[in-house]
Formats: sequence, structure tokens, C-alpha cells
Amino acid sequence: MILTDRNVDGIDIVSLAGRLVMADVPQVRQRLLATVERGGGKLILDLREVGFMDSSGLSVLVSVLKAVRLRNGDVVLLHLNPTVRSLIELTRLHRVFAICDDEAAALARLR
Amino acid sequence: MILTDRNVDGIDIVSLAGRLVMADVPQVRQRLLATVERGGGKLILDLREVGFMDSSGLSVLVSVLKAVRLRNGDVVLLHLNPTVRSLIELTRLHRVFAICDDEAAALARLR
Amino acid sequence: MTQTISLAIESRPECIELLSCAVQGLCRLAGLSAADIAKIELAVVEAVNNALEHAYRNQPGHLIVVEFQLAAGRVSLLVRDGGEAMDPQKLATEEFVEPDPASPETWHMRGRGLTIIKSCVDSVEYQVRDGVNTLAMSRTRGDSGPQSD
Amino acid sequence: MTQTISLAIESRPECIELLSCAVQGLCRLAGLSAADIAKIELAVVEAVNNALEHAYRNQPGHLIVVEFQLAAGRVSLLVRDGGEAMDPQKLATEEFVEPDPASPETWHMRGRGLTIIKSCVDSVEYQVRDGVNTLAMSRTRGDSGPQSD
Ligand SMILES: Nc1ncnc2c1ncn2[C@@H]1O[C@H](COP(=O)(O)OP(=O)(O)O)[C@@H](O)[C@H]1O
Ligand SMILES: Nc1ncnc2c1ncn2[C@@H]1O[C@H](COP(=O)(O)OP(=O)(O)O)[C@@H](O)[C@H]1O
Repeated sequence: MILTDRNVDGIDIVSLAGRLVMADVPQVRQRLLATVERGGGKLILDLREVGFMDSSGLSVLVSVLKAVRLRNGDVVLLHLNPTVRSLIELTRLHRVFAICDDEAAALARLR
Repeated sequence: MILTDRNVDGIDIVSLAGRLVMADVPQVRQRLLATVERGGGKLILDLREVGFMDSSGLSVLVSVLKAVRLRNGDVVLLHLNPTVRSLIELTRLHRVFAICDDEAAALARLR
Repeated sequence: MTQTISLAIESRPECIELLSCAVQGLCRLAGLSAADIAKIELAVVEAVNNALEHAYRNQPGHLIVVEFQLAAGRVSLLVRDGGEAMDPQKLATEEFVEPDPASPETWHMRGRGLTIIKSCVDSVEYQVRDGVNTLAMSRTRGDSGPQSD
Repeated sequence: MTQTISLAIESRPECIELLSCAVQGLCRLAGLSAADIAKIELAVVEAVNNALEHAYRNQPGHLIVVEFQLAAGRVSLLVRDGGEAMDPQKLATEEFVEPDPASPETWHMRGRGLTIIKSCVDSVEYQVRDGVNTLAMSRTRGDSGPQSD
């Protein structure tokens, strides 16, 4: 799993690429929580290049959600591909996550 | 493995489709030798749809070659794809088989 | 006639992707669509994660075996471990907690694996016998028989 | 760190394509090109054919195991059987008979498997230990590490 960070007007944008599965969870969770820690609690996770995710990957997303909310921030999931989208809908997490297909809309949501 | 037979002016054309591996050898060998038996010993084997072949597949080709030569006939291998061609070249069987990329040329060769 | 292959890894997270990729290759042979392959891969990964986390409590050095069976009209995948068994009732009684946007206490960190598995395959059964635990999953497929290239 | 998976089938020709397809999936993970995948698949099929035909004399009911190891810069495939061993010298001494168009007696029906294997991989070794025969093949790959989707 490869993570790439950017910051746009105080909003952190992290792009993930690869499989988000159990073997990657410790590293990815730590990286993302460190970003939340350092930043202002406003985070976009770009999942376009995440081709496969399992329930341990979902648990990382939930930890991040809890962390940003503790700081009165929010997280937006950007660019879900069909496989990841169907996993998130199946587990009903689309009800608690903000989801966007467009970066400008994701940024607007967090401003 | 799926075999399809045609006959053009006394020349048998058999198209093979699928993998030609050990599991298919008994059936394919029997079908091809029966065609040689029935026909005039002039045979074109169209291998365009054979995506994978192993040495047991090569042994079928060699049996057919021996059978047609016994009847003063010949066999032409038509439309070798790169994987099959490299197997035949590696085992130097291109020196004993007639090989064509074009059906008209194959037919001409057997007339 | 059923064709069977069994795939075995050590109980380490880094080995799970090998199972994933082998299962992908086998599902292609079975003529399944890309969407169906993704579902079966997910079900297998969830089942293997559970064997690693719960049956073996994240200890390396144990064996996890996935048996892949290709039959007319059906693929079956049996995930076996030799660790602590699950209560066999759990499969039926496990209740999925719907996350509520207004109640962060419903945003659970875990408890989605069995729900995901049940949604990805047509049937799931769990059996414990002679110290071996087997989660058996199966899914129908087109009757066109094995596809290969 | 090396990732390992082991693939086991019964000694029946119909089961070999399952090994082929699983190995294809694993080679994709290893980031190998389509041409390299075809070579490795062929080497494995030839080695498994030999185990079935020679070690087990075409008898079903025995086990053939392919161990796939993914390491930095290298994939290794070990084909194991528990049948009659090959003379370990055979790998080195086996002489390929070039077919001569003018001499039908050189158009052999068999004797190409080991030649094919040697040409498809970078190294081949054969070892007999405790009743287990292992043909170990390996091939280098780009050092980009595992690729997956
Ligand atoms: N293979 C298994 N062996 C033992 N217990 C299991 C196994 N799979 C699941 N369980 C039990 O069932 C519970 C629910 O599993 P699951 O829905 O996959 O969620 P999670 O694994 O995230 O807890 C687990 O917490 C565990 O107690
Ligand atoms: N796995 C094996 N176990 C025992 N003997 C083997 C094995 N592989 C090869 N051999 C021996 O080596 C010979 C050459 O093998 P090979 O080049 O594959 O040709 P073929 O299998 O067509 O005879 C075989 O005839 C057999 O005597």
C-alpha cells in the first residue's frame, strides 16, 4: 500500500494505492492517525487506486472517522471504485461517511 | 479441447481450440488418428485457438505426423500463436513440420 | 467430475495475498465474471482473516488451508484451520449492527466479516471435526464448464 | 521476507489445470510479464506431468505439491512427489535428440520435458530426501516487489 500526502488550504488529502487488507492495516492506520494528529482534523481519503479492501481496511476507515470527529473535523472518502463502494454499502458505512466523486466537492464539504 | 472438422478438396482441416495438455491427449490423439484413418492422409491442423500446449501435446502432433507419412501424406500446422510457436521452435520440431500462417498456402502445400 | 486443489499458507498476514491471487486464477478458470471473482476473493480473505485472528489469535507458525472445488454449476471454497473453534451458532446468530450517523458508539471497529461472507456467497456452513474447523462456502456458476486459455 | 504458498492436487491429469491457473494468478502478483508467466506455467506443467507419469506411473490417489515462493528478485517453484525418484544425474545428462527431417526414427514421442523445463527457468535442481522428491525451479524477476490489484 502506497500513501501520498498533499495539503490544500489546511485540508489533508491522502491518496492510497494498492490493496488495503490485514497485512497493511498497522502501517496505514498509523500513517493516517499521524496525519490527523498533525493536521486540523479535516481529511480527504482518495481511494481511487484501492482495488481491493476487506473488513480490516474498513476498520481503519472507522478509526480515522472517530479520530477526526474527536477534533471536530471530518473525513471525506473520494473516488470509490465499484468494488470498494459495494463493500461500503453492504456494511452500511455509506450512512456515516461523507462520500464524493469529485475533489472540488470534497474540499467544499470540509471548508 | 474442442475439435472442428472440415474437408476442402480431399484435404482435412481440423481446428483445435483450448489447452492441449495431458488431460486432453487421449481424446485428441484418437480423434486426429481417426481423421487420418478415414481421410487421404492430407491434414491441416489449425492451432489458432490453442493458447497453451505442453510436451504431451507435442507428442500428439508427432503421432499424427508419423501416421500421415505412413500414408504418403503430410500434415501442415496452421496459425501458430507465439506461445505454441516458441514451444515448437524450442523443441526443434519446426524442422520436421510444415508450418503456415495462411490457409491458402497450407492447402497449396498439400495439393 | 469435481476438480480439487488445496492451497496452504502459514498464519501470517503477508501470506494472505498469495491465497487471494491463486483464488483469482482459479475463479478465472471457473469462468466467473470479474464481479463474482471479487466477491469470492473477498469472502475467502474474510474467512482467512478470521482463522488467523480468532482461531490462531494472530500467532504465526500455524497452517491455514483453502480447498477449492470446481464442480459442474458450482465452485466451493473450504477454509480450514486447526485452532480454537468458533461457536457454530455464531454464523446464524451473529447480528449485524447497522451504523447510525447520530450514534458513534454504533461505529464498530469489527464484527463485519461474517456478514460480508454471507453476502458474497450462496451458502456458508461451519463445521468442527477432529480438531479441524471448516468454513465451507459455495457459489453457483454458469454451467458452461471450465474455461481456460 | 519470502512469502510462501503450497498448492496440492491429487495425481490425476484433470487436476493439473487447477495448478496452472493458480500459478498464473501468483505469477501476476509477482509482477511477471505475460511471456514469463507462460514460461513458468509450462515449466510447472512439465514437472507435474513427470511426477504423475514417472514418479506415480499414472496412478491416481497420490499427492503432488507445488510450493510457490515469492522473494525479492526471484520466484521459486518446488514440485514435490512421494513416488519413485528420478536418477538425479538425469537432469544433467539427459540429452536432447534433435529431430531430423530425413530420419523419422528421430521423431521421438517423448523426452522433451526436462529440456523444456531447463529452457523456461533460470535454475533447476532435483533432490531426494526422506522419500520426498523435489524438483526446484527458480527464475529472477524485476525487483519492484509484489504487484497486485
Ligand atoms: N474462524 C473463526 N474461529 C473462531 N472464531 C471466529 C472465527 N470467525 C469468526 N469468529 C468469531 O465470530 C466473531 C465475528 O466475526 P466477524 O464477523 O468476522 O467479525 P470480526 O472478525 O471483525 O470480529 C469474531 O469476533 C469471533 O469471535
Ligand atoms: N519426476 C520424475 N520422476 C521420475 N522420473 C522422472 C521424472 N521426471 C523425469 N523422469 C525421467 O526422465 C526422463 C526424461 O523426462 P522428460 O524429458 O520429461 O521426458 P518424458 O517425460 O517425455 O519421457 C523420463 O522418461 C523419466 O525416466
